[in-house]
Amino acid sequence: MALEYYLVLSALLFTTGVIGVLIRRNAIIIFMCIELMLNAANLAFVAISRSLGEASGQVFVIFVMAVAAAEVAIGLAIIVSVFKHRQTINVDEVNSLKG
Amino acid sequence: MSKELIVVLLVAPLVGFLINGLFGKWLKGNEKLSGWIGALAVLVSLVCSIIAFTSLNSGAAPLDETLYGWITGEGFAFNIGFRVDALTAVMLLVITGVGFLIHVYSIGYMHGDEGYTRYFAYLNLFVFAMLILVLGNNYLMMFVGWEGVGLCSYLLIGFWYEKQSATDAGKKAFIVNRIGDFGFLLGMFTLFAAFGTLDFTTIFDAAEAGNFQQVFGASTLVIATLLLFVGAIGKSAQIPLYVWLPDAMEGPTPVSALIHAATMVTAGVYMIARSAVLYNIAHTGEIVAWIGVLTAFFAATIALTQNDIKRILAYSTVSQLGYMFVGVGVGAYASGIFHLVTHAFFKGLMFLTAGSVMHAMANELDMRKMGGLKSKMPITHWTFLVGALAIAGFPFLSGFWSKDEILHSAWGGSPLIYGIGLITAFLTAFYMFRLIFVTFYGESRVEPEVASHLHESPSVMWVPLVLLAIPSALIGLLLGWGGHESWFHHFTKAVAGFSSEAHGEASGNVILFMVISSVVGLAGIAFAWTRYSKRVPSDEPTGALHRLLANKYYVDEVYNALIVQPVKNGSHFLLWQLVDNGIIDGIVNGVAALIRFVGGLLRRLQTGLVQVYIVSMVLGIVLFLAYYLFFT
Amino acid sequence: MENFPLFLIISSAVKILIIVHMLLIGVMIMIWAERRVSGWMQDRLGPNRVGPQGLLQPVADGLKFMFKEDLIPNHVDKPLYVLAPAMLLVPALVVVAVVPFGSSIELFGETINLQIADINIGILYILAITSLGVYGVVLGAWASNNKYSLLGGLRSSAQMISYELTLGLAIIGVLMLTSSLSLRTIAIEQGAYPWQWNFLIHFPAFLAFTTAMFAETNRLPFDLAEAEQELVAGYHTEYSSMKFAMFFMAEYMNMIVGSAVVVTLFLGGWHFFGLENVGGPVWSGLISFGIFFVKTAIFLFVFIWVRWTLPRFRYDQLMNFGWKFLLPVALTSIVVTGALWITTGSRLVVGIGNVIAAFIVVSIVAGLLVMNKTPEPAIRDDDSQITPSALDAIE
Amino acid sequence: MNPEQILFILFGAVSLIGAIAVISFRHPIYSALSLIVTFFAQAGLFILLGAHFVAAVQVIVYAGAIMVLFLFVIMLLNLGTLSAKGAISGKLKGFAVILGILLAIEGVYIAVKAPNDPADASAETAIESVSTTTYNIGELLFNEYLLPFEVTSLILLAALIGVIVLVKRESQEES
Repeated sequence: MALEYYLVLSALLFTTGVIGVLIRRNAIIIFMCIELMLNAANLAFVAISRSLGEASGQVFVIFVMAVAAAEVAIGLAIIVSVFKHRQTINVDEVNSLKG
Repeated sequence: MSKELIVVLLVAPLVGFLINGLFGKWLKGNEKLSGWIGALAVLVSLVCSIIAFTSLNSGAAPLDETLYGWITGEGFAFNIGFRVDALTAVMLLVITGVGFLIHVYSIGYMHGDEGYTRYFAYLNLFVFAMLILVLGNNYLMMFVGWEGVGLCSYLLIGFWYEKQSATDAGKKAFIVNRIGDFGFLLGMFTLFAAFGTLDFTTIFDAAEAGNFQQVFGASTLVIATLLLFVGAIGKSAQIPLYVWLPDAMEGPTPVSALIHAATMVTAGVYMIARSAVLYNIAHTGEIVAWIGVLTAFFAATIALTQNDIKRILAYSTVSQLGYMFVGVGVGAYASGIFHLVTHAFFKGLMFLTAGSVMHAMANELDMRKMGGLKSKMPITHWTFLVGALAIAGFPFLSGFWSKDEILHSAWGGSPLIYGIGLITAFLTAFYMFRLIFVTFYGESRVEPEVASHLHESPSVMWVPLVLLAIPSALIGLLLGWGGHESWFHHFTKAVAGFSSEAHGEASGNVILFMVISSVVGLAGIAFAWTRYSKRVPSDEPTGALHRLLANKYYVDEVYNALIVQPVKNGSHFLLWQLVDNGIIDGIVNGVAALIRFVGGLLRRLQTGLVQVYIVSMVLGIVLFLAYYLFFT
Repeated sequence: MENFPLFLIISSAVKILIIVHMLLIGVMIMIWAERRVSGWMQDRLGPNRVGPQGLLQPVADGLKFMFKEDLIPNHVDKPLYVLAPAMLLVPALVVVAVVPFGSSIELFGETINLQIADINIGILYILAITSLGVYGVVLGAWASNNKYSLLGGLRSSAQMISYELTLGLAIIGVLMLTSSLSLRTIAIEQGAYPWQWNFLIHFPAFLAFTTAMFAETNRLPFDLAEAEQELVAGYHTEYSSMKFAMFFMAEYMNMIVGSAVVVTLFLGGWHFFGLENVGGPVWSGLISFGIFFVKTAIFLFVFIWVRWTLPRFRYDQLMNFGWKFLLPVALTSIVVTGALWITTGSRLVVGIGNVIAAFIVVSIVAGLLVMNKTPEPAIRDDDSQITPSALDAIE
Repeated sequence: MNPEQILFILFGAVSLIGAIAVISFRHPIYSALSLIVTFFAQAGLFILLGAHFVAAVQVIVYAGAIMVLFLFVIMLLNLGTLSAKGAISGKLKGFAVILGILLAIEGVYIAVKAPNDPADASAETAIESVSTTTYNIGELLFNEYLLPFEVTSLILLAALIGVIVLVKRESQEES
């Protein structure tokens, strides 16, 4: 299997994530889409790691996962806080920054 | 004497200030502690000063050391450094000695005040600044201290900031001082331009060698010294900038005693004595002497007609400062400083006694409402009497020695100065005893409800009085016996510029001068006795001269008409209404309106919807990628 | 592997068949055993009517479950409701793939490992798959659309996440000394004699792992997710017939697999005083399988024993215990094992050091807890006790 | 079609369908489940790539921890099906989808046109050496990437504290 197939798949997954972020209103789903994007990047990392024949890419994936875990914990905590305050997590209803 | 000692000496009041200033809230419930922390800080300094003084006295070399570079640049360097010689040592003793007693006195005097800890914080800060002023080994350090004491003076005059008159007086003192400080700054600039440094040692050496840049031609030093003297005029309340000092009596009385009689106002005298070398070379002393003697005379005449105890003392201070300037002006630097020392003690004493009287009289200051206080307040009375006798030149009390020395030196400079000085001495004795007779003797004119709780002050207040009264009486005898051969002259001989007393060379019979001074002083006392032992000063001034004096020569009014009103009007019509409102506001509002208009257009982009932002982000990414992938 | 690996496929298929069936039968036996053992412990008989000693009782129950009407309540989220039992059962089944249940057998000139798949990250595989079990519980609970179920599900997810940490961390000491993630290697590395087994070297980690394993199987004293007295039946309140049976089976399967993993990791696998080497290549393999089987059975008895001995934790106790005792112990175990192993290289020192360190840590934590103790609230009735505390943990 | 290709197509298709399902399902729970499916498929891809360790960690971290948290929060907040009407207009949605498709085209273009690495030729042989990477990863992680590793641990610690601060009750006295 050539590298390109994995990279194409990675690009498609990433784009799916981007579209999800753009069109969904539920903060949690947006958050999931961000995870999806991170995973797409991970896939590219691992594929390229194999292509180059060394393990550095996999190490980066480990880092990405650790940071993603931290991010999820913080992000969900924020979502819970927002929900407590406003009884909604729809990003278009949380628009206090409207100019 | 070591560097560390000086650092401790300097830092102790700073520590006191920090404790009282930062932790004042917690100390509030325990004001005694706060007061004693302040006093203790100054006591530490006092002990250090005594150590420094004794080591100097036993022949140790003066200290002149740089601690570290403060501002260093291409071709110049300003350092934090100390210079401790005889002059500094004397000043240190006066500052910390009188300062300590006044701190102790304040513990009782300020009892129950709302801003108790604030007061002690300011007082400590003042001591710190004053110490910097006298310890610095360059003009910049001196200026730092100079401004520091100015700030503390402002803070303390306006200490009771709820009172309109107090804040006004504070502002007045600050603004008037600013004029003087401006002169001082220009003087410093001149010196820096000429010498490339502000270090005392370097400047004095170069000046003596004539090795400096003639920035103003031959009159460089003349201009520099005169500009510095402008600073001294402001700080030491000489004509024409003396107007702030009488108003400064709005502050708490111990402040008047410490700052506006004993220490800060003498900074000008100290500065000129410190710069003695320059004044000797520039021959500008005569101007100093003339300003001094005129101030002495005018202030004394004003004091004749005042009825407010503290105002009399304030004018008396101005007058005595004039004497000091006469001393340093005619080149008798040691005598001038000697008078500074004695004056610090007896004037501090008198202010504190005045405070004691105020304390007893429920803040009444008009002496026409007093009278006969002698029996009610014996200690206050006697200590005040000592002070008054000392200032009046009563034989063998301290004022007698120092004033006599100055007059004696003045004769050597100009007999006319001597003459005016002598008249002033007479006036001084007269108004002081007018004050005594009206206040302490005769019938009691105290209002009944005040009289009921008329009492002697608590020990924490009268002990310092006694402690000040003793040196007021004796210090002249101890230090000044022997005129120009005295211990004091001997001690300060080594200070730069002191030894070459160009004009002040003693001439004539010393004993004769002493006798003349004593007779004049006694005559003043006697005259006061005949006029006021039975009589009370009338409310209404009688005669033109009296009115003129009672209104202080209308100086305030003249200043108001000539300076304050034009400036106000100019500010109002030209600066405010035309420049500020018309031009500057126009520009500012125009810019704001423009931005508001543009912002209003851009505002629509700020939807508050995260996803709109992300869409624009992604759009950007897509475009960038497209550009790099397909067009490069 | 150039040729088509026919033999491998056949042998694997046979192994899978055997193991899965053993698991399923094991579940039945366990159900019977639990009821009998509990009866014995409570001084009563337990099921004894169907078959000899009541052995056929589970068969009867199974038949009943199968023929019962498969009821799907109206208010549930259908797809997930149906999916949930499978999501719990499948991980329980597949996790057994990497457990080595014996040494090896030689048949037809080929060596057959008594293990379905010896993958080199075996232990990670176990952790990964067991962590999936929670989805069955949580989704089943949520799909039931019932507040008791939901509470059970929430509790279960919080509990699983909390104890999974300990589960993972406790084995790291073992991994450090073995330098392998393969379960087979770990089993082989432990010698033939009990004092060479990991549970002595990593005693605190062994206890922590076992405890966390109990929690992962949702059994008493960790069965808050289905606490009958509080939540009716927790996450499977709305389930009946075969779906309920699947939940039921999954629990027992988890127990069996968990016991097997503990035996592999800590109790020397199939080793027992060299007995596993007796006999030829076929017999030794069968004997090792037998040893492993007996060890697992004994450990399963411990499971039952604990269940009928200890009362249930309160929710805050559960969290405190997991985070403040087990986790520190597991962490300490890692640090101490690493440090002592590098410096001394002696298993004895590591073993002693681990126990001492764990003792110190537990003492410190206990001391801190006692010092910060807020007055224990008076005993409240069950209802007011559960809901707020469950929400506590959530918020 | 060798087995690897078959598996790649299988896993790739599943992950892609899962990803699309994530953004299509109305209900967050279904989205989350789809995401789990995607993650699993990706773990499969990782195994295809010989990254067994990463695959296991992927399942443990994402499926075992992160997604459980997601589910937990969704259940906790009891987020039901979301109404479709909102401030985001359909026009913007359409625009967003078009943008996404453009981005996908660009991404695919990059992937296909990426300069073929000279090492690519040896990639096939490298698979075997890389397939036992747990050891390699450990070695890299604790030598070359030790500092990032420690920094990551700090990030996790910071996150831990941050979360506690975020969700802590204001006062402890009430209970």
